[in-house]
Amino acid sequence: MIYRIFLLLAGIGVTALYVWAPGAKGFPQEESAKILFFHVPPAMLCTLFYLWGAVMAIRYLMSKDLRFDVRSVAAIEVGTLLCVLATVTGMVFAKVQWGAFWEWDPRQTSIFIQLLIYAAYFALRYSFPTPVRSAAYSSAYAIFAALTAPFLIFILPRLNLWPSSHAGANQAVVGGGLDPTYRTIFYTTLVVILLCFAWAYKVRVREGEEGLLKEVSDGLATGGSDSPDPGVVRPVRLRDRD
Amino acid sequence: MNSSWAREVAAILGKELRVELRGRVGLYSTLVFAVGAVTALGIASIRGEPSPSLAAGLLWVALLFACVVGLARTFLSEEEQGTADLLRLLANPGPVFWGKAVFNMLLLIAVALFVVPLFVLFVKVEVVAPFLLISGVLCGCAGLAAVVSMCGALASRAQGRGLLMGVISLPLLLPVLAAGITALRGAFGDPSAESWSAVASLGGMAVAFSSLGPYLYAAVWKQ
Amino acid sequence: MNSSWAREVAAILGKELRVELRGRVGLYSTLVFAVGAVTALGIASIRGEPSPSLAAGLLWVALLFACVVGLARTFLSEEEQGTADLLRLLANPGPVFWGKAVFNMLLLIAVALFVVPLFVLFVKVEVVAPFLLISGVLCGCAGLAAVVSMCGALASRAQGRGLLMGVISLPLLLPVLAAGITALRGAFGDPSAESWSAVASLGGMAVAFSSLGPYLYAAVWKQ
Amino acid sequence: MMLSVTGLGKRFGPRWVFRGIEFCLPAGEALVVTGANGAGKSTLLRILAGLEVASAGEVVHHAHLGYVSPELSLYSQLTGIEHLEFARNLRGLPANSDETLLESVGLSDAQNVRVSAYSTGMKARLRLALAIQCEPGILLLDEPGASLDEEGRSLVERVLDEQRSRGVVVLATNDPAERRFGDCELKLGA
Amino acid sequence: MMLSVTGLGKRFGPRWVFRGIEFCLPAGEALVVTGANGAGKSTLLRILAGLEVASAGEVVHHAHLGYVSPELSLYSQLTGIEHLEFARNLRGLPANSDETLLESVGLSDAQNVRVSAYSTGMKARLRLALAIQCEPGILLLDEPGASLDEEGRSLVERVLDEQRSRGVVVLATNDPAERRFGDCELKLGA
Ligand code: HEM
Ligand SMILES: Nc1ncnc2c1ncn2[C@@H]1O[C@H](COP(=O)(O)OP(=O)(O)OP(=O)(O)O)[C@@H](O)[C@H]1O
Ligand SMILES: Nc1ncnc2c1ncn2[C@@H]1O[C@H](COP(=O)(O)OP(=O)(O)OP(=O)(O)O)[C@@H](O)[C@H]1O
Ligand SMILES: [Mg+2]
Ligand SMILES: [Mg+2]
Repeated sequence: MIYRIFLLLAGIGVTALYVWAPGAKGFPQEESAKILFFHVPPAMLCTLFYLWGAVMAIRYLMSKDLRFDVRSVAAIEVGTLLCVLATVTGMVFAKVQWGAFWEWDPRQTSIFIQLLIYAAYFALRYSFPTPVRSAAYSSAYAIFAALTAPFLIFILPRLNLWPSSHAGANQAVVGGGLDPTYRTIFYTTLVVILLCFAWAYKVRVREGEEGLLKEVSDGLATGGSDSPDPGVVRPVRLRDRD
Repeated sequence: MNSSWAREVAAILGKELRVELRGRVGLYSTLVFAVGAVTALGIASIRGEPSPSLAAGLLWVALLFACVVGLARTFLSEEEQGTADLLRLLANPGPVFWGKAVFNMLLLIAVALFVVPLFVLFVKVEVVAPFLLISGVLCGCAGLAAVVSMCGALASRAQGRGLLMGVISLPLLLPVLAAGITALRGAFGDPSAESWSAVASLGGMAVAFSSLGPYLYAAVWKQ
Repeated sequence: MNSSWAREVAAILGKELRVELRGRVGLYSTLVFAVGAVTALGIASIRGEPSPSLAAGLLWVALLFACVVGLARTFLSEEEQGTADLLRLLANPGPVFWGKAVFNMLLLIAVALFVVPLFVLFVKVEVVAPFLLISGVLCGCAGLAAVVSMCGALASRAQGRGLLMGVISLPLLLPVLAAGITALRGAFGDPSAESWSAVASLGGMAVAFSSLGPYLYAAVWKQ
Repeated sequence: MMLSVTGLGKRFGPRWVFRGIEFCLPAGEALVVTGANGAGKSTLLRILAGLEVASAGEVVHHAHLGYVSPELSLYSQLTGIEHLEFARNLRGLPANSDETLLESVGLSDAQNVRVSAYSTGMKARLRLALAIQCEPGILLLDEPGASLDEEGRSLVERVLDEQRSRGVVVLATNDPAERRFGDCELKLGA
Repeated sequence: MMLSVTGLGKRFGPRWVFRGIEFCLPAGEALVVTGANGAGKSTLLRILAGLEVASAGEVVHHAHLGYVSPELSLYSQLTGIEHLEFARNLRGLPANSDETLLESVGLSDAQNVRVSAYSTGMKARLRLALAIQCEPGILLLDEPGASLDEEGRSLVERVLDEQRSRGVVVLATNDPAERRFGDCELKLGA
């Protein structure tokens, strides 16, 4: 409850800041560049959630405890939500600032590849007949997918594959081009968005664990839907040992 | 990486080669696709020679699709023929993964040996840095084969594995594709490309993917 | 083409759809697959916008790719899983060929439905003749699916399958690809292309191959 | 105690195929598993072989395993001798015995024939050869006699006798005649 | 005369598996084919079923065929009832009898389970159902009893009795107990 009130207040606060904040300097269109608050934090956070998903996948594979698998899917679902958010706000941003929705800018490309990689994750996940196998295979995939993240984030943009329009923008934000108030607002939004999505993650995990309990009580806790526990079954001796 | 490990990898590799030599389905389906694609691109680029970077892109697209078409078989057909159980009884996951990944690399390199000269001939690009071309193609093929092997291993026990194989491997191959293109841009005469660092990162990807592969395969081996 | 024939084709087609696209993920997988393929093309052609004719070539390479992925499933996996005997006991070769060819066509058209708009968006070609584009893609898909099905059908029965498939499929594939490229060149704004006659010849090839297919398949059916 | 099983259970979805199975097999003993079609005999053997994961309970042993089942496919493009060579390399056994092994299961004429040209019974013999190649402490036989001729069935009997001197046997069968091979019987689905 | 065979021979490469086989089966008769593993029983039945081409001689009949063999694979992704539906549509039979047919082979519980989850015996039953679905004049049974339980073997016996009133049976077997089903016996490779 307290958590939700906090979220509500924080939301109001951020909206207020967003309305009152001055336009961002260093961008072609300063006023509309305020979408920055909803573009950069999701873009940064989605990788965080994906990595968390991979960590949980590793723990699942080591422990074979389905609760970790639930956490892994939850993190990847939330990460995908953030990734979609970053891509969509980015597209709007790009239309306003650069004049076209899609340019194959390195950042655009890499986030889109990431989105596709995790879209494929869901196709894989729902292609197995049993939950245990599905958990094992999709965990392995999640780890493999996370391994591509460093290449996508750090190496690809540095290969000078394409001329990047993001470079100037990056300079404006990370290189300290923003004035101090702006930076405060920016980091506040970052934290608020993180908390929002952490909450979504928590909800998703709780729901998933309830599902697990139901699945287990189908068989284990209630003794199977179609048979009472027969007790111990032992072989009968056919002949004495000689 | 002791001697028993090497012996097991060799046994798997030998089996794959034998089976392939008797049916040659993998080699020919990869080759037919790659040659078909390159010829189509050759026909398409008769008017107006493509720029170095476009040429690099075309070559990689052909190789990328070809390996998705041909290389998944090593893992998928084991499940389809039902021999996966026999393998699980006899072998360990690490050597199986490596044996098959190495086989895939060899197959892809054989295809590339055929297709790259054909491409250079058909699409009329100029190779200014042959050594760069060769090392770029080799490292790229290794990267592609590593990713496709991993995806084949993951998709092999799923339903609708054929399409799923394409679904999960295409996105994961895209980083390899992007680096591969940069590597070949330099080879085809675009001075602005940082080709050698692209070759290095291709090599890095190949090493990273193929060293993680056995562990992941081991984790799903007996599920 | 009487009613029993249609019923048999429908039975084969239904089985194919069930086996391959069973469950919730079938359509979703097709979508992700298509987006993946187009992204590969987009990345390949980032620098240097491709000419109309190259764009046409790229699009056909992607469609050929989708087709070959489906082909392996429909004909080869019947042999690998050993269910070919059951099919031979129950069915006639004509309907089997048609059912599978139609499945390949449907799969290809489903992929094309996603691929073509995405391609236009991502690769930034200009469509000057939308109707030409649509009819070219449709006829081309039909032709491609017919050729690829025929090759798969022949190859599946051959001993040492691969070689035969390689030898027969290339000469059959290339004309279809060439005509397909010419058709789309016009759609993408190359005035010199005789696109409508290419569309016509694509349609002709589709009809020819898919009416020849059942006879060839019948000839190898019980060897 | 070569093979001990406690509280073993397996379910697919909500349905238990079997549960609460317990036994200890000392060396030299043979256990026969019987039950109607679909009772779970093969599933039990697959769990013992490590091909399937149990839903409850556990299996303890410290021995090499040999496993035979009519559902186990072979590589159709490889010959009999190539199968043994492949398995030998994977298992790290010394190189020599492939021919004698094939001869002992009656396949010496077919050693260079590809498995795709083997008859049902010849495949069953090759599976048997693969299973006993590593001189396993635990031999798991799923319907070993199905589709073998008289001579083949006596071969199975010989293999069983040999195995008793080496370790234990678990034999699942639908053939009433094969019950006599067991020292004790586990009836599933009763 | 339901099924007549004259001078039938089959060779793979230079080696004749069998040759000069002649018989005429009048309606109501059952022929048992016996012989050691690899003698050519299954090959003979495959030729009769039209799955293999004879190297010499010919087969004459004018009837629907039903064929059962442990080597016949099913579609692992389809359920039992989907198999029958698929076969029914291909054979052009009227729509109604799938459930009763499955029940008669004892698979009614598993009718909506995919074949990949069937046990060996359940698959054998489904194959039997597929073979008798079209009420064939000629029923070719290759080791029908292998991996069936007692109840399954009596099912085979019932099917055989029914078939005699409809046409002929050719039964290949390695199980001495199944010889009794035949009115005449063809011993291969002797
Ligand atoms: C479709 C369009 C776009 C997409 C998909 C996109 C994607 C991304 C991604 C993935 C990041 C995260 C980088 C990281 O975590 O290091 C990012 C950061 C950023 N983007 Fe975008 N972007 C788009 C358009 C734009 C536009 C038009 C602008 C402004 C002109 C912009 C400004 C920024 C800034 C300032 C950052 C933060 C810099 C950084 O952390 O490196 N983006 N974008
Ligand atoms: N992968 C699976 N998913 C769901 N159910 C399965 C699976 N594998 C087996 N079963 C079910 O488990 C039961 C036992 O199968 P199993 O193969 O162990 O039987 P069996 O005793 O060996 O029978 P048979 O005598 O026919 O060989 C069957 O009812 C089968 O339907
Ligand atoms: N495709 C083939 N190529 C070459 N030889 C073959 C082929 N198929 C079968 N054979 C050979 O023909 C012989 C007869 O095989 P078949 O399967 O008919 O035997 P069978 O009598 O049914 O034996 P079983 O009792 O083991 O089932 C075997 O020796 C086998 O090696
Ligand atoms: Mg069984
Ligand atoms: Mg036989």
